[in-house]
Amino acid sequence: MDFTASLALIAPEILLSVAGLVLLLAGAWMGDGASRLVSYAAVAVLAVCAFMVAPVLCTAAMGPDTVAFGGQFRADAFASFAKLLIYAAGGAALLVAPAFFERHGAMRAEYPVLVLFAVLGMGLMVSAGDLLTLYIGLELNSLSAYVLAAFLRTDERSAEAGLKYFVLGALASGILLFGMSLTYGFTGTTAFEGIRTALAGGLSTGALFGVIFMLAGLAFKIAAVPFHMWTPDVYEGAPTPVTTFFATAPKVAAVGLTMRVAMDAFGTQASAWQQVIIFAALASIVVGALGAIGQVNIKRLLAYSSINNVGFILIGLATATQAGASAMLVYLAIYVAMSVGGFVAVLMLRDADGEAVEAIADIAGLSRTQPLLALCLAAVMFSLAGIPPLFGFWGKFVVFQAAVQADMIALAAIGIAASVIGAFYYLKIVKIMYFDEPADKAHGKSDWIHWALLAVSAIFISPLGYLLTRWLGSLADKAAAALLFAA
Amino acid sequence: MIHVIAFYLFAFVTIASAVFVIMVRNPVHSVLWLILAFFNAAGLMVLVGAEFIAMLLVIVYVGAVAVLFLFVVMMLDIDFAELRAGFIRNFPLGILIAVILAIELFVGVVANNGGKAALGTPDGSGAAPAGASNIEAIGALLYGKYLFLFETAGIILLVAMVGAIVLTHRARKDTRPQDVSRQVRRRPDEATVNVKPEVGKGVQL
Amino acid sequence: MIGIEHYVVVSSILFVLGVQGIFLNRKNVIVILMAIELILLAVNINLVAFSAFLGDLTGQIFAMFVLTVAAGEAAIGLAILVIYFRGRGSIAVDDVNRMRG
Amino acid sequence: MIQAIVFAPLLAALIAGLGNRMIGNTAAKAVTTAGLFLSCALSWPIFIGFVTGSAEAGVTPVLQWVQSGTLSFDWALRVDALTAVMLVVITTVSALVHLYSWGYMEEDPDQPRFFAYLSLFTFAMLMLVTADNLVQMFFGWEGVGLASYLLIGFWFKKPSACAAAIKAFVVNRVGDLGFMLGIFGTWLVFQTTSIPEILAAAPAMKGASTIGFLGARIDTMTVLCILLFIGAMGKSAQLGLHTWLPDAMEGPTPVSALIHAATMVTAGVFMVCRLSPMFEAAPVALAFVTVIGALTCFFAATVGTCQWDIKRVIAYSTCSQLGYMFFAAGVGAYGAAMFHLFTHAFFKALLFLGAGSVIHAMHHEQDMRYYGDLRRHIPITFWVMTAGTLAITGVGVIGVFGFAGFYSKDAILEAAFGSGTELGTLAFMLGSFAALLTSFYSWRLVFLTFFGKPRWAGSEHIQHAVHDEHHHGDDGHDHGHADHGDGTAGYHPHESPWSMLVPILVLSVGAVFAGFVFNDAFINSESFWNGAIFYNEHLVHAMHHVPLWVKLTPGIVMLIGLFIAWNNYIRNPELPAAFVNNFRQLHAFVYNKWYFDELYNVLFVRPAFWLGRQFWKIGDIGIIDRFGPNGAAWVVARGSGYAQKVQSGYLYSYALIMLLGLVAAISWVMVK
Amino acid sequence: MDDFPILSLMLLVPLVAGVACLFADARLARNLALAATLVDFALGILLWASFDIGGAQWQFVERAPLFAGFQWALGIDGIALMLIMLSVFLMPICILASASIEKRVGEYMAAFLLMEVLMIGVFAAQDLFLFYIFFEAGLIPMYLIIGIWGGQDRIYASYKFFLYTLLGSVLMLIAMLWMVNEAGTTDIPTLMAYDFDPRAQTWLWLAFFASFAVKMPMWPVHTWLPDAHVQAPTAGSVILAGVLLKMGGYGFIRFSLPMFPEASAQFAWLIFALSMIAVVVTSLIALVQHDMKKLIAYSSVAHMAIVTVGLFAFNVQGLEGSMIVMLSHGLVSGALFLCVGVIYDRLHTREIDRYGGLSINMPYYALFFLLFTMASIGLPGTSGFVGEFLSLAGIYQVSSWVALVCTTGIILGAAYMLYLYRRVAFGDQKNADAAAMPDLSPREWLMLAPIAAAVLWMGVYPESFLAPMREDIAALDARVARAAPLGDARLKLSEPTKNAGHAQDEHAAHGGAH
Repeated sequence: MDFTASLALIAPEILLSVAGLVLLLAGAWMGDGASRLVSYAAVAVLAVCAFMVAPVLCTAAMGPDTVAFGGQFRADAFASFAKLLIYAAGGAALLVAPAFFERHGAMRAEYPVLVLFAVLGMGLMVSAGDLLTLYIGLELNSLSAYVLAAFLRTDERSAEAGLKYFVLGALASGILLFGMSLTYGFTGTTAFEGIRTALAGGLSTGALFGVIFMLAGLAFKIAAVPFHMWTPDVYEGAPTPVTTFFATAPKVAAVGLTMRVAMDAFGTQASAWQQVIIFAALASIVVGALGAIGQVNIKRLLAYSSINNVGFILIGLATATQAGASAMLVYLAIYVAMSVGGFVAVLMLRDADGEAVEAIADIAGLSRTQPLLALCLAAVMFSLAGIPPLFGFWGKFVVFQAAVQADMIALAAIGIAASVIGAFYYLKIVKIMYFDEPADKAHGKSDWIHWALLAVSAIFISPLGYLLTRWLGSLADKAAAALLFAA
Repeated sequence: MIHVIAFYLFAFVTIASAVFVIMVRNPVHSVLWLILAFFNAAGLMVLVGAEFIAMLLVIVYVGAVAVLFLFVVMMLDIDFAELRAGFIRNFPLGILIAVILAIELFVGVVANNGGKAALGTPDGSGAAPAGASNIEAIGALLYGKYLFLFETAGIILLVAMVGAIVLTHRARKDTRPQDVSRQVRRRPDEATVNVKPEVGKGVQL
Repeated sequence: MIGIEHYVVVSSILFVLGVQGIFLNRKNVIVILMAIELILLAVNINLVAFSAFLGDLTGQIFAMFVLTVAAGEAAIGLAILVIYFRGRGSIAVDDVNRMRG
Repeated sequence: MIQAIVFAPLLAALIAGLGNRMIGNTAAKAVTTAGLFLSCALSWPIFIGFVTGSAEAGVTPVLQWVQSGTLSFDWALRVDALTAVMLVVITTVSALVHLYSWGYMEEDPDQPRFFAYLSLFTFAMLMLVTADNLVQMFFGWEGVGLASYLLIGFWFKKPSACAAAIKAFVVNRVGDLGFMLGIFGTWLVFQTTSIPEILAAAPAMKGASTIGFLGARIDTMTVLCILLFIGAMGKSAQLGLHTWLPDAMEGPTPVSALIHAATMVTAGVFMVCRLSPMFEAAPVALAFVTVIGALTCFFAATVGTCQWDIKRVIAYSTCSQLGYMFFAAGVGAYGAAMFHLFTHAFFKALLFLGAGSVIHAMHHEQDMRYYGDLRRHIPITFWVMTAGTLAITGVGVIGVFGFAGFYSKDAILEAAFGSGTELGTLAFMLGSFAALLTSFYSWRLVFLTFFGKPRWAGSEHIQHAVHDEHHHGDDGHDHGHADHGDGTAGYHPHESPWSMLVPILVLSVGAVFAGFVFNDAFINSESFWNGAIFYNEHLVHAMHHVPLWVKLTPGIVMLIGLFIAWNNYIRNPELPAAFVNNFRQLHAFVYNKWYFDELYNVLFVRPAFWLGRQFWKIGDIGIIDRFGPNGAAWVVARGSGYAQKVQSGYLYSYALIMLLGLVAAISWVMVK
Repeated sequence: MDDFPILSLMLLVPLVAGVACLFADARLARNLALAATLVDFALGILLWASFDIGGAQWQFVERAPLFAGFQWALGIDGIALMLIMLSVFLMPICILASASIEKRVGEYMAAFLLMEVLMIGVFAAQDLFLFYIFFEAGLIPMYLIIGIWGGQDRIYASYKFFLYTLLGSVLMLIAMLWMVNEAGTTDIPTLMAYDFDPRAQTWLWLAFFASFAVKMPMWPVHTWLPDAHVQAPTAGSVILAGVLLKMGGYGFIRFSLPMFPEASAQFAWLIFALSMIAVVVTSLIALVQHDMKKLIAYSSVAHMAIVTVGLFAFNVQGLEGSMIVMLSHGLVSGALFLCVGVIYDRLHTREIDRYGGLSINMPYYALFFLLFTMASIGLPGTSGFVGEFLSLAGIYQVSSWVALVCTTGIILGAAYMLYLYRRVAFGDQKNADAAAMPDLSPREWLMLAPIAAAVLWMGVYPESFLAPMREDIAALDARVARAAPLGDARLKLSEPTKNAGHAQDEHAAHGGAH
């Protein structure tokens, strides 16, 4: 085993770990007063990491050269694509956090450190080439996430969110682990490649159970129905910057991981899991949409929205084709932008005292009190609903295109018809902001970082985003090709 | 034969204690039943020749985790009398589903192939070197092939530590921690003062 | 003779019991945390048994990692439980429903 | 020249209509009247040209209209003998009516609008008669409909006028439906809408083909001609689609004279004559035309006998006379039909304008029950009305001289008899009986209006007039109480101004001499028509050789009618009341116009509104919206409520659902 | 001229102005919007003037592979040209009609200008997905227009409008994806010549139908229209009735017919049945309305039914007639909504019974209203007639039943429109406030007079409008000829005849659909 080559491949992970440790010490040394500085340093680290992984994607790296530690870790274009999204989302979650936590007097240097470690875990997830890596990465991410959810510890909702997330997450981990143990037993290996080879010859019932248990465990991470129940509660209860983080980075990581597992490890037995995924996809679309209607808390609404969106992403997975994988990645990229935009906008909704405004009724008439913010939020909503010319449409478009190409027309038709239900509650937000009389609640000022983040995501999801389709599409194609290199 | 009896004994006790873990009313008793379950599970592991893991289980779980549980249970000053007994309203459904799951696992994994599980064939990379003990073999793998993951697991523990501290640690105003450097810096002239109290007036401290 | 099937059955039963412990329990959250430990125990039995019967040590390595993580998980879970208790003064599962809908 | 004839009225209408109050009453009146007199002056030479045989049929293209695949039609003005006849009728009557309206509408505040409408109507009518293709004819057809609508509704403050206007338009549209389908069918069959081309090809189609229509296969020409005739029925108020015509009397009287007597309502007759070669190729359709014409003739005459409104009597008379024209056409005597159209235009316009004069004199009272003894107060009107009555009842001596109706009506009855068919004979019989009734109701009108004692006192209009006069005029005199004991209520009718009398007098000349002068040209001369209408030489021959009793019949029945009218209304004025008492049901049936309006109300109008409400409240709101969008919204809301209920907030139910999902997935893959 | 991206410019002008309006104050926004729409109108005239009739089928083609999966491809044929002209013609009028809008003028104008961009885009798009994006995007500004500046029940109406039309369209997207996958191109002209498997056509057709039927709207998916119309502000109704409904018809003519001729023929009966029901039912419903806008909205449904039967008559007359009906309806119903708006601005009610006798105090208004009423009921000489006549002539060749039932529309149309006119313009002046309303202001003259002129122009000399479309309709006709149904009204000679009209009859016997 050539450790030097392997270490070179995990350079971003090493940097993240070292940076995490250094920043932890720095935070401990300098106290909570330096936490803002630590946050920005962490953002810088993420930026550097992004630059480190970007070339991998651009050169469409795949195959043996990208494999480290005998197949446990893969630094290919696919992982790189996902990592870029994760780093970006993580950076956004770091940037918006100080203002929020400082208002609650709870900003501490551990926050950026935990985010960094979570990001590290996610990197491992999307780079996993072995069940062990998968597990370690997942747990690293999860443990950080549990803490982050409960980070606002004086807030009862935050603690409850952490508790629920933890209990259900642990249960999901248990299911996943049980599945992994079965898979290990019935294939004789924990390496994806080995599993793939073993399954190519046929699928024993034990291995099938392993597959299903694992997918169930992963479904929890991506919040697909019926493993979505934690999402609304956790999204609502967790501090909003953390929710921003949860809705974006772990979603990317979990989806990436699921893609790895399903399409690489279990790729030769796609027919065994496709129908389960189809069900989960449609159920997520419908339940996400239904649940969102009638919500009074905007974070909770966005949580259901994320469930809804996961359903669309899973349609790409259900195709089990490279086009489907590419479509999922494009969707993820757009979804991250939409989510960041949405949550940043929510973070910017504050009343005169600086308290967060989360009740949907309180943003009535926002278009008159804060027209620009309302415009951005409306764009996010229409984009989430997938109405052209907003860029959100493109995500749905590529996913359904993949489904149609895979001859899954009924799935596509039902899915897209169900998306109309979803449009209903996005419209509701727009209606409240634009049609109703101002409630005159949300008029807090926001700093430039929020505006900048909002502007970037708003521009990305605006029709201008279509100019990126070629670029985004080719990157996603490269990544998908790398994912299915072995196939 | 001993082997078989031992297996059934360990298995039975493990399962029985697991049932008690979730059934008994007092959490302290639950923890104790959990410890029993762990001991017996360790026994099962010994039976298949994984003595290192078995010991680890006892050390880590019984020595650390279970104690932690006990510690928290007792620290949390729970009024046990107030804990509501009984089960939730969809109890039958839950039981039913659990039974179905158990049956399916049994049928799917075991009974499907005429009582024989069709295990996979390992590639040999994880096989124990000839003659090496369990511990040696594990050590070789852990510090060789799985070094990367081993290191990462360390980070997990770090995160767990940081997390636990960041969540539960609070700067209490009613405690008076020792500040060594302040003690050392202290000079007599700062610490002492001469007063000459007037008669009948008392001293201001 | 005791085959792998026996171990799988034992671990399956343990697993189901662990899961049961989570959703049949409305008394207190600590028991739920213990039920999770049961699930992990089931997994570990599985892994070790498979490892032994396959003649492949990866399973035991895996079990070690599971143990490690389980310890970390327990620490964090209990920490969350503690702050939850501080806020609410209760760890009854029935009370953990401030957020719903 | 023809462009000037047609477009001068349009121009005048635009000036008067758009100028409206800006240019003032006088200017508007002057420009429109001048326009019409110009048209009229230009039309007569054309007509004379055809009478003398010096003019040739010709087409003047104006503008391309529509060209769609093989379907193409342009704006073009066609002039031939048939058109020439119509040109003089239209422009002459119209010009006179314009002039008449100077006086009649003197006090109306909206005169520019009125004259603009009149001129617009004239333009549309001219477009209709000069049409070279069916679509342009349809343009004119609808254009006159529009003008008719506007003029009927001219006094739009009166609800009855508005209702009548809508009724006229909508009932006409029913006919137009047939017309349009007829045009479509004609085009489908002949691949052209050009009238000459169709007429050239039509004879060869006689019985030679079938066409699918409403799922059945029917003889082509029969289908086409009946469809087209349905259009004619609407416009010419034939039985079934006649209900709008009596109501149309809500319009000012000059309008009734021009549109609802002389010109527009004869458009149907014109159309049938114009397309006579087509109809000749469809014997079944002709039979249909004959039957409808004869029935209308009879029906309208019966109703006319019982009406009290002076204009309604004349309106039903018009309807009846149109029936004559149609059955004339139906038996093949197109010349006779056109001749009657021609003469009828003069005497019926005369009668209407005369009636207008009476109404004017009687301060807008139209009920004959409140007339009487007017011959001494408005003598000129009396004399011209008498001339008109003589013309419509067909007074004359064979071979010597007769009033206009004498020639044309006799020709029609002779043709009907001479056609020799059973339907022809039936038409002859009905026509003869209708002639009796015509005589009766026409003389009844004269007697009630101009003879007997004044019965003015009962009229509210007169009361108002008298009251106003008293109020404003001689307050000092002791004329305060209304009852003067002589039935006059103290009212003094005045003869109309000369602007009204001149047109009436001119028309009376036509009513007296038109038949005598043009008899030969219309009936007996193929060269006059010169192919413009189908000329049935055989029939003309037969007409001249009908038995003497047939020729005498119209005269005899006229005398009988005259006698009955005299007996009932001069000699023995109580007789009608006695008659009504004896035959109460028959009278009610006739008096209520055979209950057509009531029938239609029950059959169409009320069901339409009822259905509309049902479709709206039950169909759209109750079913489509309820089960469609609102139903979907309800389902979604229920689903949403359920989803939120499942999201109970309890950890154990979340775990349970996760486990449910897991078990379901496992069960699914196991079963599979 | 050919290289100049005039279509892109026409999209850009309102877009830029729209964005600018967002930041402008009310007065500036109004002027800006008016200027931009006028510029676009001028560009439209330039477009028409330089359109080469009889030249290439697709003109002013622009292609730029900017995006993955589809491209920025614009280009127009005569059909699109006419509809673009309709859009740019109505837009300045809409801006003028918005004088009574006082709340959030900048956003209002921005929404309208965005609407214009999208409308032009729909008609000019040469790429399937570009079309879809424009087609769907129109929902957003219209949703806002109805929802922000609408009437009492605007929320319900805007939701209904949005979700109804969205549900209709999404299935079309799936069909488009399938088509592109199958044919390997997103280029509309190429797809128009691509022969899909007839069995697949069935599903594709139904998916497109779902979208266009809602947009049209056809019975029974029309119920969003009355609500949307009633609640929308005047200019919104104008655009909705004038242009948005035409997108459905345009869709049929651009997609359903040429791309799926066999399926179109197969489903013609469905179209006919729904259209016949629509003509009768919605006309009857219009008869009993108390709300002016609702009445006109229902009349739109009936008129659109004439369009659909004409389109599926599979002959030149039907197609050209439908196009003219669409153009005419765009003008006339737009004008009628403006007429409603004129008096709504004065009295703030659409209740018919609140008016009456307007001919007395508003004679010119009554004149315009009369003209548009007559055009609406298809009086010859107005635009309404030409289209209706051609469509019905077209359908008569296919089925006399359908022709008969649809022609009853002219009776019912006359009934409800005249009934409306009577209640508004005729009768006595029942209410003092209605009687005190002043006649048209110069601004309102500017709105109504151009439409009146266009209506008459189209009625008297429709050649101007038919000529640019002729070649395209002929091409479409040739394309669908292979599936054209044999009409039930066709002529059958009973005997081999001796007459001279033989050749002509033979010709006619083939249904005349050439």
